[in-house]
Amino acid sequence: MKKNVIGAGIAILIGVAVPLVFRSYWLHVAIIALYYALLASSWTMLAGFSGQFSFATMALGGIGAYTSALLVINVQLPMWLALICGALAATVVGLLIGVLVLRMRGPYLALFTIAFSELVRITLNAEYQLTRGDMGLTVPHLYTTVSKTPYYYTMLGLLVGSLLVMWTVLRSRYGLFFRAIREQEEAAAVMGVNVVRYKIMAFVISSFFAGLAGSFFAHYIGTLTPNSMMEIPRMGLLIAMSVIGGIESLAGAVAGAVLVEFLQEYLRALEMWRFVIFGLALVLILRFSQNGLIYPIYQRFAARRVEPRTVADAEA
Amino acid sequence: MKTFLTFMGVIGLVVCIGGSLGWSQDQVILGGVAPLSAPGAAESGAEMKIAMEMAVSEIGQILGKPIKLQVEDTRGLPEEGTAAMNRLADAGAAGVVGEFHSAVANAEIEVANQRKLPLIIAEAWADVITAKHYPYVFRIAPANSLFYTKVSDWVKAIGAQNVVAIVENTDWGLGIDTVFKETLHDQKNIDGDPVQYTSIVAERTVTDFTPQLLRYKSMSPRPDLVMDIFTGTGEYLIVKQTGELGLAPNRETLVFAVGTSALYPEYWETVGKYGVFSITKTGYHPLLGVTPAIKKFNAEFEAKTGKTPTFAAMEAYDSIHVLAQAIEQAGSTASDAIVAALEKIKYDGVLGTIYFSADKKPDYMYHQWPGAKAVIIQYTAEGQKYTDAELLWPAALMP
Amino acid sequence: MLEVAELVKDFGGVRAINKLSFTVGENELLGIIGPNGSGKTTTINLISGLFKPTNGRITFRGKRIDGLPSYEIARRGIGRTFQVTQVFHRMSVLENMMVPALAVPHKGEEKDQKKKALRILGFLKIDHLRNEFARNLSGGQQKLLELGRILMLDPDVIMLDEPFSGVHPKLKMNIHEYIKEMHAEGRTFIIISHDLQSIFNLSQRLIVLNEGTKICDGVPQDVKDDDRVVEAYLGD
Amino acid sequence: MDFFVAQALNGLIIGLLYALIAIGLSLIFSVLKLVNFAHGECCMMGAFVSYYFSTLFGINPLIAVFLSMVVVFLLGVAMQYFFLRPLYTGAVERKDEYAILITFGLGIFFQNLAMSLFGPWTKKSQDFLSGVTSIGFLTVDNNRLVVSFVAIAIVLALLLIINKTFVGKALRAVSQDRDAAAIVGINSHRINMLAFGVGVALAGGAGALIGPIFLISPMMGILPGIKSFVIIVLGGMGSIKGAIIGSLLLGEIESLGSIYLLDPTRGLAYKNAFGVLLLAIVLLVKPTGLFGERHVRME
Repeated sequence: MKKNVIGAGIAILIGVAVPLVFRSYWLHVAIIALYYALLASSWTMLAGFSGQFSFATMALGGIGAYTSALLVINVQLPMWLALICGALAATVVGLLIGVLVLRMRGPYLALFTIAFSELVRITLNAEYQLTRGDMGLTVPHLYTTVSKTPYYYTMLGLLVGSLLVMWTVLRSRYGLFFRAIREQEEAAAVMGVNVVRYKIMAFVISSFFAGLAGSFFAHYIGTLTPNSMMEIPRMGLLIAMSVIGGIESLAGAVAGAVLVEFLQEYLRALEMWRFVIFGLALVLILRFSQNGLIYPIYQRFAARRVEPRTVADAEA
Repeated sequence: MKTFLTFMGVIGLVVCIGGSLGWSQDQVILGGVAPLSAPGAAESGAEMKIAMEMAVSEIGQILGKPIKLQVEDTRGLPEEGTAAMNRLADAGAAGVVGEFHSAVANAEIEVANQRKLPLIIAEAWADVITAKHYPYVFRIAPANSLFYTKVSDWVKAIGAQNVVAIVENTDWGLGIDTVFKETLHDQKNIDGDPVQYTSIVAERTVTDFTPQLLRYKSMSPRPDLVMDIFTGTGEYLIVKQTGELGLAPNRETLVFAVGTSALYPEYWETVGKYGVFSITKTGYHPLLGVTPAIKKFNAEFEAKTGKTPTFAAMEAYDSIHVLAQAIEQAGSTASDAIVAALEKIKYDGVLGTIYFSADKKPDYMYHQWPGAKAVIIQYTAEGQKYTDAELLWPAALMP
Repeated sequence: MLEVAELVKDFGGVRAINKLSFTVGENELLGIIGPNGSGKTTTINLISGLFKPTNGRITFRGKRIDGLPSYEIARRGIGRTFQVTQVFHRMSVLENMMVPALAVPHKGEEKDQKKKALRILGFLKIDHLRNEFARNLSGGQQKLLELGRILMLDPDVIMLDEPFSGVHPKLKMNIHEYIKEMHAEGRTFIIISHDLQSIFNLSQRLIVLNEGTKICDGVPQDVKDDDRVVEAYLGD
Repeated sequence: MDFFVAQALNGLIIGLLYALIAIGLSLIFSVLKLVNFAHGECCMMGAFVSYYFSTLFGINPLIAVFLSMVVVFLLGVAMQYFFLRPLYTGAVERKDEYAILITFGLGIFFQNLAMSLFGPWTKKSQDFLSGVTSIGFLTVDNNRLVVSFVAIAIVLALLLIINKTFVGKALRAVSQDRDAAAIVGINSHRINMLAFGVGVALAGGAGALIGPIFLISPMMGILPGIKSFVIIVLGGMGSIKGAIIGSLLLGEIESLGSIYLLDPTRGLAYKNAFGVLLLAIVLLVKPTGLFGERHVRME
């Protein structure tokens, strides 16, 4: 517990120091990495902790991005207000999806959310008079400065704040219910847990953060297209990040996102082959190390300090 | 605790390596942007990249320093374009040339303007690119309005009355659609009859156009001309499905593949016999005159790739030369000096004598090369190279 | 206190439960037996709200509970276990215990609940495992955990689905003791089991189901001698 | 009227192609109780394999279709052996989650692999039969006709195998009750492998058949994949009959809907969204689909 706090503190310190070391383009990569870190941790909270495998995270991010961008462009809403509206729009859509499909089990949610992502992508493309579709919507930037440093700190702040909220939720009784539902939905129900309510709650919270990430991204990157933001392969990359990091840990998701995003930049020379590597890493990790690559390493070292008490000992 | 530190440390280290990658100052970096992978038009991007490399190896040195050409893949996506431009700016590029997709170019000019990085757009036609009047943005490719008003003239000149179109929802596609709506619809053709122009907009990933083509087929009178305002796979599919449905090309109806993809060998591989008598456009054709510069470029390009270059390659090639000459004339790699030099430049390239207009009317004319040509051609045999296709317009050039 | 009346459940044309009626009195220890597929587990699933009945009524303390969601039924004081033990695998034993404690509103302070959980774990003699992941427990220990988890609900009615299957004989005796002890505290039990010896020993009253219908209802001795019961089991 | 018939015919042909893909997905679901999220990519693999068979080795394109089905079958068997078999041997926890993620991950892997191996360019497989057939006002491309007949033949053959042969009985037995099937001596691992192989081979065959009609590229699998998801939910998970009817229905809805439901421009733009909307409605009104019985969960 205390260790975690110190660890998180040091991680934040490293995060704060990044702009001192990095030049503009690498700072851009760092910002994008933090953006994915937020998306990945929101997905991890949903999939890893509450066991709901949604493929709509990128689409919800996209909804946040477009809502915020269009509000600023068409209604001249103040940037910060639009940012919140974007996140809220994703939340409302997340709530609707929740009400519509969360009563179902197994692969239904996955099937529905894949289809939903496509629906969002197609709609944003088709309504090009409003969204400019594939042509790219030019979005006003959050800050007037060319420097990336303020964006970096904003994104870092958003990420740290969001992680704190998610962490608090997961530490609370709600987190306990999320995990109980993930483990055994029926058992949780007969133990008095209102399964539908908490499933929807997890979905809604996760959607909010996905939307928040998306709206920030819109005002940072300045150009949005539905195809590149929410195509299915992009969702695949996001899942690869979470899985590589460790699907049951927020810190793992963040580490996975940062690692994959930076690797993707280093391995540019490999062109498309780097995505083959990530794809391969994804399936092999799923197959042989379900808890991801990064988190178990951390856990293995951390576990040394826990007093040895196994079932075998206990029964002796 | 210690482990968490190590763990964060490793990640931090990985991240830091990237931050400290340096560059050497005793060279001139020229940037290139082109779609080299899907969903971009990778055929054109590859061609442009080769042409840029050819130009760089010819020039050898600028201001007595070696040239480093850095070509970035934009994948046909605006965000990737933005990222590519930022990477080039960070790498210290003196200027950037290239781009094929209007939507990507549209994102790139924002970065060019923000980071004061001279950008010569080689092959993106949307009016808006030069219409924003950004001081750092120049263009060699014709603007949509420059060329498609002439296509409208042709349509009227052949006496067409019913023109239908399937349009891709990009700046490029919709820009052409707008030009046709303004200069074709409800206008009188050569016989004095009003022209009717109908268009359907579609997204780039659509593969079955049959229902819409069937609707066109059931129109009365039958359409005279099907405009296929798509690039890439969609362009091929529309020509193919138009043929399969017996809609065009035939005596009553012609099909006009507007996108550049119709100039590549893949066109024939995919549309087969339905491509015979199909119409397309090109910025270069032997009947426009084969100068020694063109002959030399074509020969070198063919020797290198075994393929006939299209005008996208020529534009990319000329763009590098124009940029290099501007840097020489400016005497430095300072961006404002380069822009000033570009505004005064006269360069005899493969495509003609390139210079940039300072007019702001019509608005797309600013920093635009007004001399860009394009012609309408028609294939007459299956598998024909575009250089062997017949010239349809401008009529004056017909032999 | 629990009344089941004219209960019917269909699964896509197949009638699993056919007009089943019975009542369970305060502090009764009722056993339900019957051959495979006779509808025992379905009955429990209907009472605990996991299935919605096609027809019929279930009343608990005079109030209809059929159609209510499972969690609501649990909060009103009906707990159950599963035929295949369903503990929350990747959660510690203590966390397993805390789920019902925190899920039901107005249960009191978290600290007191934790104390209570430890007390129950002590009663079941598995408190030394409180920080283990539930998946690391043996099958028998998981049965005990499931039992303990129900006690956190403070239920008036406890429904046990096959509490003795796959359990070590020694542990089985322990479970017998626990059930008797809890029964002595005033709780009502409904037990389903294939282990006829155990159930004849424990129950005060037995219901026999066959093909979704009640064929016998009475004290264990009577049931044992009933021809229909013998026939149902032999015909299986 | 003519116009309507032409549209309906087009929808029927498209529907038959959908059926080929969706039946495979449904078969896999009914036996293995999992949704193969890499199904569209198996379709894409089939298309590329038959393309290279017919262009590099000059094999007749129709034969190449069957060869590609064999290759994709083997690929499916390998996928099932390395990645899915652990689900049934108890080596993997959280089966539902694993099944979703691993198949989705394999799909992403295949997409990127194809992009790297084959390049992003659009290719066209050789025509089965070039030219068009005209009957009165109807003009249909011969490729589409051939493909329809081949699709019908494959579907009928599959139905025959499932209903009449021992293998079919074994498949059905495992799909109904894995444990009971094991008791009567059916090796359920082998049946899993067979069902998965055949399921993806059908998708591969569909991809190979699409080749000359809609052209092939590494990303071509995404849309057919999503459509087959829509279809199996629409028809009822695991129901072969439901998959066939759902496919024909979706083909018609897309073809007629894009013409009659919306103005022409929107019609084309939203064509790929019709299926998804249909899915949402079905989930709301009858979550088990047209012919499905109840929700199935692994474990």
